[in-house]
Amino acid sequence: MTYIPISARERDAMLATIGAKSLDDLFRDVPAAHRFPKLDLPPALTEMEAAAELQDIALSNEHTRGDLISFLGAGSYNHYVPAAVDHVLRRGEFYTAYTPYQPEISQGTLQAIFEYQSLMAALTGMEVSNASHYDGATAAAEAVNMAFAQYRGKRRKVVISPSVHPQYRAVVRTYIQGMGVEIVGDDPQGDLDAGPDALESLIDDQTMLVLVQYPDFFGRVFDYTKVIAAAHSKGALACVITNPTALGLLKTPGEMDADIVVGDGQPLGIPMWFGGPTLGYFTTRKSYVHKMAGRLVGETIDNRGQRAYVLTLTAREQHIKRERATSNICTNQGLLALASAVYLSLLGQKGLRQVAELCYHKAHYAAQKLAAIPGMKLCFGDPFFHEFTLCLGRPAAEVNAHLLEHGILGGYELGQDYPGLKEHLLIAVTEMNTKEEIDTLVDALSEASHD
Amino acid sequence: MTYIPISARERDAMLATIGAKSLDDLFRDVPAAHRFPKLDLPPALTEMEAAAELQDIALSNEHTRGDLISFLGAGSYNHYVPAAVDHVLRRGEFYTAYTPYQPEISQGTLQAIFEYQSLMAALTGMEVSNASHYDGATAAAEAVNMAFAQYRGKRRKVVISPSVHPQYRAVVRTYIQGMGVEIVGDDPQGDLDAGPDALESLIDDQTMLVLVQYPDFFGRVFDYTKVIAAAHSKGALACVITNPTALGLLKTPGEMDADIVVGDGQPLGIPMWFGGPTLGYFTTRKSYVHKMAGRLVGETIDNRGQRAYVLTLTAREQHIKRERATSNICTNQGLLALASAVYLSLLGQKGLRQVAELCYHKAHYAAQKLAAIPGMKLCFGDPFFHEFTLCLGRPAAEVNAHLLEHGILGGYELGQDYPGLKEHLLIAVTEMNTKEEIDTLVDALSEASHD
Amino acid sequence: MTETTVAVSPKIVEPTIFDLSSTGRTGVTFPEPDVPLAKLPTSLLRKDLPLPELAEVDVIRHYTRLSTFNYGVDSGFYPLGSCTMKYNPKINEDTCRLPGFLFTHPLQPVETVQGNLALMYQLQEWLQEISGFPAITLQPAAGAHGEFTGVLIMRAYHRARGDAKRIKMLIPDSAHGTNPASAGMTGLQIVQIPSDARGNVDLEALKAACDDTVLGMMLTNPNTLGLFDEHILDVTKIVHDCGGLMYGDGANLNALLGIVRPAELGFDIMHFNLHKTFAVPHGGGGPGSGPVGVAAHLADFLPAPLVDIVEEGSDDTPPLFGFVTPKQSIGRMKAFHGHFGGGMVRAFTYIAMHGPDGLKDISQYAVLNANYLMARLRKAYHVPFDRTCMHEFVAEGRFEGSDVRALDVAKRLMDYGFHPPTNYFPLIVHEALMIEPTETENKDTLDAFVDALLKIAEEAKSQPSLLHDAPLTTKFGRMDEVKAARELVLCCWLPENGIADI
Amino acid sequence: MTETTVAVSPKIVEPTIFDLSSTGRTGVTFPEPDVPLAKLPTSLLRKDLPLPELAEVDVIRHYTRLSTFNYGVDSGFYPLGSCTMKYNPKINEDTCRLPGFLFTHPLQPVETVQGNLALMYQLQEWLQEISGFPAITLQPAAGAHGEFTGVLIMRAYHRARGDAKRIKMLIPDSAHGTNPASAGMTGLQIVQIPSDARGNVDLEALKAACDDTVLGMMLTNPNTLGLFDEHILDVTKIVHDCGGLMYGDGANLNALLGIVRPAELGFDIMHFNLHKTFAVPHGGGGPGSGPVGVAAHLADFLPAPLVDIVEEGSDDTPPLFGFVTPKQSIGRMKAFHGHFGGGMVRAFTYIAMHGPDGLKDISQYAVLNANYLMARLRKAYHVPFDRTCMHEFVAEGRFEGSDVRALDVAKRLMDYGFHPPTNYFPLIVHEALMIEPTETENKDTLDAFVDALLKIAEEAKSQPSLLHDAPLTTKFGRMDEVKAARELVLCCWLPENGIADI
Ligand SMILES: Cc1ncc(COP(=O)(O)O)c(C=O)c1O
Ligand SMILES: Cc1ncc(COP(=O)(O)O)c(C=O)c1O
Repeated sequence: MTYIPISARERDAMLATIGAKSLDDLFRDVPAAHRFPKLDLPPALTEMEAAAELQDIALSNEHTRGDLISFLGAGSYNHYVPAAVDHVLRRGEFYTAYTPYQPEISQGTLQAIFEYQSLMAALTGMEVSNASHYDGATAAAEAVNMAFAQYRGKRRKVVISPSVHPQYRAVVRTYIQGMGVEIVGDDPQGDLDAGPDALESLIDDQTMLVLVQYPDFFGRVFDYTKVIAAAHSKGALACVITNPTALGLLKTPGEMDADIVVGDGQPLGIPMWFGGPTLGYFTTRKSYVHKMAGRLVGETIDNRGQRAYVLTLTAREQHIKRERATSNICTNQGLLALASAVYLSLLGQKGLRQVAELCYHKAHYAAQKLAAIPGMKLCFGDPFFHEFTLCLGRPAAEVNAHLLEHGILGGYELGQDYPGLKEHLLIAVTEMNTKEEIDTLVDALSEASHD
Repeated sequence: MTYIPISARERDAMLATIGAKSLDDLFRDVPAAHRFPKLDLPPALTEMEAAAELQDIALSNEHTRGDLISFLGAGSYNHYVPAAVDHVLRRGEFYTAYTPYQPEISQGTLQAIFEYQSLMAALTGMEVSNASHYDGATAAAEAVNMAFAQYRGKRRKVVISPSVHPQYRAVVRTYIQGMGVEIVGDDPQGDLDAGPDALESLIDDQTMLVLVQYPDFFGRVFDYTKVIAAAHSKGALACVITNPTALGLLKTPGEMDADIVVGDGQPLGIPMWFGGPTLGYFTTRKSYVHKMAGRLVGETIDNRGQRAYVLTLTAREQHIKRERATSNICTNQGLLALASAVYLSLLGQKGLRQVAELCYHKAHYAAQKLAAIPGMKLCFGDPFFHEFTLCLGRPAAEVNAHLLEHGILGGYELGQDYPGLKEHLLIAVTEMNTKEEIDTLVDALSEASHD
Repeated sequence: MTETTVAVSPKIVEPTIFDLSSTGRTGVTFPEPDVPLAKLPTSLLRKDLPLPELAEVDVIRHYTRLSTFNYGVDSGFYPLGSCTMKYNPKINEDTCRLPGFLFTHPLQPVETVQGNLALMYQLQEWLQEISGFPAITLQPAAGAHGEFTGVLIMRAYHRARGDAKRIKMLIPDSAHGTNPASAGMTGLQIVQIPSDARGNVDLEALKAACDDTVLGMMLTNPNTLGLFDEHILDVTKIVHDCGGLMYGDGANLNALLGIVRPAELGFDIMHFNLHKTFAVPHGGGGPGSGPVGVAAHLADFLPAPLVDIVEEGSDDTPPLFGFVTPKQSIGRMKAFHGHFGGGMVRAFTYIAMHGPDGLKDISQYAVLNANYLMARLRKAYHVPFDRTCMHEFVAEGRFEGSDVRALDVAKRLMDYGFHPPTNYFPLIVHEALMIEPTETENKDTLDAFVDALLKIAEEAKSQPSLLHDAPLTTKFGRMDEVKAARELVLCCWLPENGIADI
Repeated sequence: MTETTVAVSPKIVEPTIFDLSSTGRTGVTFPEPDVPLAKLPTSLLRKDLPLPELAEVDVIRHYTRLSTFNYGVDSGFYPLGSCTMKYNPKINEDTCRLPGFLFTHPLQPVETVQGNLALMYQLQEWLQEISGFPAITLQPAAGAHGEFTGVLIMRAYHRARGDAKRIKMLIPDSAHGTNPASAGMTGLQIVQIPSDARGNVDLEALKAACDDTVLGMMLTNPNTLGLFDEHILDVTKIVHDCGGLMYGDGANLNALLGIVRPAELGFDIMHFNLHKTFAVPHGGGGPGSGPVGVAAHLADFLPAPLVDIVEEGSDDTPPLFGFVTPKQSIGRMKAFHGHFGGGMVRAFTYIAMHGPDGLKDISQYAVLNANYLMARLRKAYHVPFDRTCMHEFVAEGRFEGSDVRALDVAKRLMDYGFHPPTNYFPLIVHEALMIEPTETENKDTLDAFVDALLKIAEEAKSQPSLLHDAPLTTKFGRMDEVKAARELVLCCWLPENGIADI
């Protein structure tokens, strides 16, 4: 079926007004040899058939709310999303609107983004937030771009911790391809125990940015105050990639004096959805606002004296500045910024702290139980947040296969990114994992350790 | 968790304003001996836990969109509901509003009900519709009440066809308990082949109402013009209980000169939902409008000259007329009337006709295939709409048990209501049943016939 | 010269779905038949099918726009007395739409719907525990339907005892209209019992009315004045003493959760409004759900079927739930099993999330909020029965030396962004404004509402025309109700016209 | 006497979520821990968590109200040129929320997510068939992200050939800002190519710019004037002849479905905007989805990973889908696999429902609607490039002898209930009004829109102040943009203040 509401009679009347004889007539600019190809696609389904087909496809997955017990994290987390979030997102006025270029009839979106910006600033302890990036990884890459712009290309070195998410590091590498920028510090074969101190010696007066993750990819929580100070002392900027759930509990990057905080907003009310769409958040100091990428909403008044909101500092953006824009981003993750605003409004300080603590305690319970299994141990010590690295004493892939037979997604196999960690699983625990589930994992792993 | 947004501090301030010392203080009128019982209920669940618990409960059912192939009808039908219907119902302004007693801020509900009334009138071929009853069965009972009121209790006989839905007949019997009304004609042991002609002899000058069903409970389609004329010739009213999907194809009760048309609106965009809520529709001639039960929306203008809608003829209703009201109904099925309005608007004449024809053709295909199985036959002949009665030549319960093992809900066992039909299944086929499903049923039944 | 009235055609804010129709459009299509076509019964086909034709986009825009003409609990404060317009948690909207609920057929074999039956059984038990009644039917569709069910049970009880002379139902003058209407549907005579100066049942009048022709009494407690009857135990005793049964209208149960069990006050039977007390949304008029609880001596008369355990479980097998029919059942109140999806699932979710303490909190805070509003408003609005109220109270919308009426106050509240309270009910209070805030409103909202009402009370004296003309800021103004009733345009399609062009 | 400016505090139509906060409220609570508590890392805890506190009802009312300040496709006609604001079928909103999609983790073993992978694979194939490109990546998050991907691929291609001297990207003056911005992000020089008098690429200028320093050209076709380049085959040939690659900005693909395959016109690479052509809703700014298709010679450079069949199926076993990495991949464009749930599932549903004929209908009717509007408007609004347009066209919002500007026309349209067209883009048209009706609008709507614009054209002469002051009937009026940029209030919370009280 189509969604075209023009009858044959109306079509003919319209063609007459245009002065065309047929629909085909309208396409005479298209080279005749290539005009009207026959598309080899399956015949149209009606809505009823499409609904059934998509249900079949969805059912042929095994999902994490009933089919499988999941301890997978590594950048996408199984959190509870309160029902009210999606009820807001389903408001047609929100999701069928475009970017709020016409503020008089877009105050819903504009105020919601303004609130999102405020919430993200408050959460990260920073002064300004933009209206979102595609995801945490691209937000990190945009942090590199911003640092590049800040030094007008005069500094070209980025120090990256090896315990930044491997996919984020890969994306940064993709983004800088044409920029002549050098990345140092993130050798996956290097010493992973070293922690942030090891980065300090890499920072020099060519360094434009230091990029660390908090909690890091292995779940560890480091206080980056010192390395950030070291960056500042060399005139470099520091960016902290952060899991926003952790900020319900932990010291903010703002308190550590970070210049930029980025991360993925998925834990804030966005379903895992096989990895996307999520949102990338980006907060910084007010002094960098003109170098910042992405849209910004600012407060103002309308000509009736009403408080209102508009897109502001648009001269940074591609539609004005074109090749000299701070970024090429146009469509962003607006609706998911709304989701995060609703999520944070619903949880508030009490709720977010509760979620963070549940994650923390459950992960620690799991870690302690798992480390007690003969032959297994925690790879790194405390403090960690809701993810930790378990050394299995045998190939992680084997163990995971065993767990899957028990209906368990056992965690992320770190050997995929760190050749030295072939026997290691990155295990994530959230408020969704009951003690019973954790105990099931422990039992299944104990069993595996006996094989 | 609760939804109470008052902090302890606020509570105390409010108590002070009231002049009470504690919350308990407010309940001194409640006899002390019975005050504040301890309720033995499970401890409160959080939203996250409740969501999981309800999902578990729902999963322990086997439903008809994947778990089971269904040929069950008998008053509740598995139709496709276009996605847009529920999207409208989820608008908070619709579903969290009360009955539109304040028309200035209820025009959404009021216009939607006005449209529903118009659609139902158009569909049934009648002049007025009310704003809904609880379901088809209670709407039928209210038709009896209306006839009773019409004759001011001077006629006390209702002629009911035995092929009216057994549960509808039961509800009518419940409703009339205090009214001194006699029901004749619906002996389930009587001759079910006879059809409407058999009713004519029962109609006399004591008869207030003749009640028939279209298509009848066995799926048969009779033209009731003659029996309605017979009723009218004796001064009685005639009410036709109708499946609204059938009216996408079939002659309307209006064309047969019915005085009242009632039925269940479930097929019009309402999920089966284990039987409820659905809606009862009720349409009649304009001349009976003052005797009609339920709410009515009428067109008017507001004091700014705008077309608008209000509840009208409210003097019929309980909140004005109290014990002399046409009915005690107050809360009705408003939101589901909206669902049906949206459903009919979406399908329009083309879509509803399409659904009706699909039901018709598929049911006929199934009937023909099933009747070809040795030992089985159709109990009644053509014309039938989307339900038919299959004589199995062996106990229906046995056959159904066999089908259930094959994941098939085989149809309704008629012996539950008609002692003479212990070997009969009432089989419903809708647009949701593919040819493949029908063939599966045929195969499973052929197999059963060999056992 | 003849006088002619020029009919000015009204301004159309939003066309009807028929106005919007255009030939050839459709909002949804269905697959072509995958089976051979059967012959259609030519003589039985309808001539035309005058339904509107629209694309999905038109339908969505139309109803989206209509929705914005509405005010719901999601729009703001909705203190509609007697209706318990509490906030409807969004999780309920999701749980009731789980496929396992949406797509189960009411006549499936019980083995395949144990989830539904377990939920219904559990809900029956919970309602029993909350109310004190040992047996519950979930079948009734709404409060009034529950009342009718109850009256039929009361009647059946007396008749089963061989007592057919009881033909009167006692009903206080403050009762909701459904009470006499429900009793009237069984042919009973209604005897109206006055209220006393403190808003209680007038005991003397009650005693005088009680004799062996009394089937029973229908009482709302707290009553529609929001007052808990100070002699409730006397009332129920007096009625019982003459052999009558006490019916409780449970519409006001939101004041009593964990406060008192109605059964312990002497009620024999009561309906619940799941769409009030247990947060089932009102849907712009419905659907509701009106389960009925009864004392032990009435259990055999409940409508059929009820959910029960039909095979006890053991350590490793759960019990089997099924349907049973009470011995002397009054019969069936509707087709199938009641408002399962829309009513029971939501109410179940809601009760499960509250637990015993949460339920008590509901009533305590509902009562706190009502008393707080009353305390702040009583200087400006006369409160005829001025004592501690329960979850609602009634004030008068009239002012000395002003011709402003309750209706004007109600309409003016719209200009301040609030839904008005119920007005002109209960009938025993002049210019009644019946205010029920519910427990889900915060103090800021209550204070803003009070401020608006106090402002309006001033306006009533200083600028009464503001109230007479109100509402001024809403999309629609006051309606010509007389025109509606006189012209009786009840649909925009009429058989003789085909699709009307208005 | 000193002059003091009294700051009038602005009227607050709807408070922010911070304004609404009150201590002690919460919208959702979580279970108590079911495990022993671990010691918290004291020195690493945050000092305070300055998030607002609200109940669910407050949050819902707030965002419900905010939503009513918005205009979406569901509200009415939204002819925003270049954005393809077609109607978003509601079924897509349901399919993308199926639990099997919502709750799958991106790193699950491929065996457990064959449904997702099959869907992605199928979508890749469909996009190939539609566009003519033999390889597709679904990873890019939006159009601009696709452009950046494309530019990186073009760069990698030349470098893989050992050709590092190509440092220029040719871009027409009519191009969207993302084109130069995307090229700029890789350090390329932008060479702007003018348009000719008929709105085509100026072939002479193009030839002049082409040499062996040209990486390629980025071209939108139909271009942002809504015009199909009359010499498209010449353009692509000229660029190819100098060794450059042709990048197609697929934002305007809604004109070409079943009309022509861009690959056959000589494009080497192109991004799709699933959020334009394939009805993924725009979400008030996003998310989108910007897959990229490439010709065979570029396939090895696609970002990793792609979905492919990793084990062929047989008669009774389906194939096994998995991820593969192209040999010379430019790397990863984002974490995980692209906008699966919000983008791909919706687009898949949409394409499945249209089929080959339905897709062609989309483009034919999109073009019909645009030409119809143009035909009816061209007398009152100057259309600078006046020839058959594709799915959109550009008119000028200025009138002889009037100081009315395109902006004024745009704002005045709001008073007539329409969303304005895109204005001031493309940059090469003065006072541009870029109008794209899409195929999902009916003739009544188009006619009403024309009537409004014709009325406005009259008003521009007779009552220009109406336009200067517009909009007058909306909830908000024109904005003080200067104040916003000068004062830069970008959030209502600042570290030094805690929660700001504005
Ligand atoms: C006191 C009282 N009793 C009975 C009813 C009737 O309930 P329902 O509308 O559910 O039929 C109401 C409804 O408003 C009521 O307020
Ligand atoms: C012509 C054109 N190119 C590119 C883009 C950028 O696409 P996106 O917003 O998805 O990044 C747009 C978006 O408006 C566009 O109109």
